[in-house]
Amino acid sequence: MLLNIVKSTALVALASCILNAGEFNAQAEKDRIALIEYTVAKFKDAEKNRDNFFPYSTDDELKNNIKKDIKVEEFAMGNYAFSIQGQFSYNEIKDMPPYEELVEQGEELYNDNKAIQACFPDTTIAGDYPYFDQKRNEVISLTGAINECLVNAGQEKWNEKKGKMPILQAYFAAQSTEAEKKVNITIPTAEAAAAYERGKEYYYTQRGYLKLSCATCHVQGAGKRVRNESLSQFLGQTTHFPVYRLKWGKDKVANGLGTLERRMEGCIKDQGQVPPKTNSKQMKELLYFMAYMSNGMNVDGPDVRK
Amino acid sequence: MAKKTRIKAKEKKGITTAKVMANHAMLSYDEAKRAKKEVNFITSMIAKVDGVIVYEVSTSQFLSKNPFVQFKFKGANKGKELEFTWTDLKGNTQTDKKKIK
Amino acid sequence: MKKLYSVVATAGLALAISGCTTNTVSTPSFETLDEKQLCNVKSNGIENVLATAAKYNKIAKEHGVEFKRLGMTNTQYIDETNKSIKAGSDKVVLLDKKGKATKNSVSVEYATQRACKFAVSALILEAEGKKTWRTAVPGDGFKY
Amino acid sequence: MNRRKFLGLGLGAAAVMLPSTLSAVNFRETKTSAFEGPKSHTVDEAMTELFGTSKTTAGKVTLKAPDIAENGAVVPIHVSSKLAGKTVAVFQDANPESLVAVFTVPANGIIDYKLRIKMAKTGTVTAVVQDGTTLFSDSKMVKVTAGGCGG
Repeated sequence: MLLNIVKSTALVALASCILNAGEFNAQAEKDRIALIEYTVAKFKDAEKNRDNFFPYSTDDELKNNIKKDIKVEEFAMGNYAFSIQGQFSYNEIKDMPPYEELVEQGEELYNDNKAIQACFPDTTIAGDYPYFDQKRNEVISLTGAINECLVNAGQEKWNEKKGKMPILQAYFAAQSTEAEKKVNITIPTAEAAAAYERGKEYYYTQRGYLKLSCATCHVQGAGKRVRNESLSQFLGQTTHFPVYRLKWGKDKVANGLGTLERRMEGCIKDQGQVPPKTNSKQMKELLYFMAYMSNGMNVDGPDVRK
Repeated sequence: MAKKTRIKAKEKKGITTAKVMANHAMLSYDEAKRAKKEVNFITSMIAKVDGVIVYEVSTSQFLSKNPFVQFKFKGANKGKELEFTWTDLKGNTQTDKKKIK
Repeated sequence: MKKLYSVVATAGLALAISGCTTNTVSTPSFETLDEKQLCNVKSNGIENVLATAAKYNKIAKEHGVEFKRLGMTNTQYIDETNKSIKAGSDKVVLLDKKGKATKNSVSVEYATQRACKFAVSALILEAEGKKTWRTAVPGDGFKY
Repeated sequence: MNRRKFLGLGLGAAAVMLPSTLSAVNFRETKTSAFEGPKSHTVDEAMTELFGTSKTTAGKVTLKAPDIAENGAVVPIHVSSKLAGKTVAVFQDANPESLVAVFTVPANGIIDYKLRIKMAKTGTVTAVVQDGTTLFSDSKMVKVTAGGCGG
């Protein structure tokens, strides 16, 4: 029975393989384009598309707070892309964002650490992570790579969520943004494609006691409200990390900055589930899939969020 | 404590726009009580060009932490130095300078 | 060479698509678990239900699908309930995200039932998810 | 009430220490009661302490603030006006004391001020420009909520 299933799926898979002539990212490209099409269609005209996409939103919200005709590139702004109210605050805060001094601190960290310099001679690499390491057959995240570099040089690992880690990453992100780098995730092998698929399954699978998937809120739910919170859309969700959250910065400014992993952990907890470990295979594959969905968009980190 | 005040000042068509972010915890009475720290916040900010006051404000405990202010004034040229001073409740003051671009 | 690649790709994709990992081979049985029956404290007794909770939560944890509610993992739920029973208390004090006791508490019976429900439904949800996740993917099962 | 008294005293002591040469008009010294103390709680009271009246005329001042604050700890405010007023003040009613800042407009100054303020809860922000003996004002309600799913 099981063998039959494997056989038939293999056949289906084979068929798609022939169609795509051995391009390992073929399925991922299809997914990415479908996500863009969906997101653009959804936000084309919220008022008009109400029945389809926003059945529970109020008239006032649709008319006055959800922008129309949003460009693909703008979706990197998270919910500020469509939220007119949010955009005002965002622009004001971006005028002189609280993370600027942290980027400078990140530059100092970089300049003071020979090991990091040797591991990352190019500082404009924020858009290239996570990548699939063909030799090791696994996804390598920027956070993981930095810690591995430190350990190899006989130094202590850094906290994967806050502190030095996002501060150094903020420097990389700022350098990448300045160099006008784009998100550039590749899927070089079949194993990489499988890792991508596992990440995708994680994103779309309902989990936790609330039975929510990541997609419930950020694909189907994007643009809707949870109480007073606008849900951000999946497209462009990873382009701007590390991120400075006003919520995190409440006690200490340096603490306001967090890695993508820190944000993910919070979000998965909100689903009512124990989140996977920051540097686990599951987390890295999830990030790998998510980053691929933002492929081709500008790296625009660090950024500021609620 | 002695972290620098971040200043950006740009002149365009005779009007200088200055954006300033001071480095201060701005602990209000309530916040200080909660954090079991001493209350302290910036009580006044002054900006000068060539010794002439171009910005002056008396402030309260309700400015955000690391307060940001932006102001505009006439009559300064590019290359002049903007001098920004804050004073807090405990009497600490800090002055930073930046050339107008 | 290219052919070889595509064979590897096929295998990889097939694995991914059918989700045919060791995990899934053992999961189908969980889908048919009867949560209501298993977690019924009145008919099974608190001790048994708590044992059921521990048994399935262990698997849920291994599968990375353990539930967590308001800062408290299901493991903590089970541990705290056990502690309360040992101490002869009829209340389970809820913990905050740092593992410290909060002002809130629930009855041992309620905590037991919830821990069990959480453990069992985590596994049911996981099994169902294997079949349903594609319905949420734009360009795949999700139509709009 | 005890706390208030204590605060008032503390402020008085601190105010003496301030180097007064820095500022031409330090409102914290000259109008302490508008900032803190028994008459600083409501906008009307504080305004009266500061300007001698709480009668304002709407208009000629523009106050920009978000409808919903991203975070109560960082609420961006923008006050602008073409009036030739010499004093500008910002109030809000979401905190224990209502006066936030008093600007003295210098000779070369332009009334175009941005600042970021803290608001403990949802409230109304009011900006006032004193032009001669008239107070012009603009107000805006800002909702403050917690949380964030902004990605």
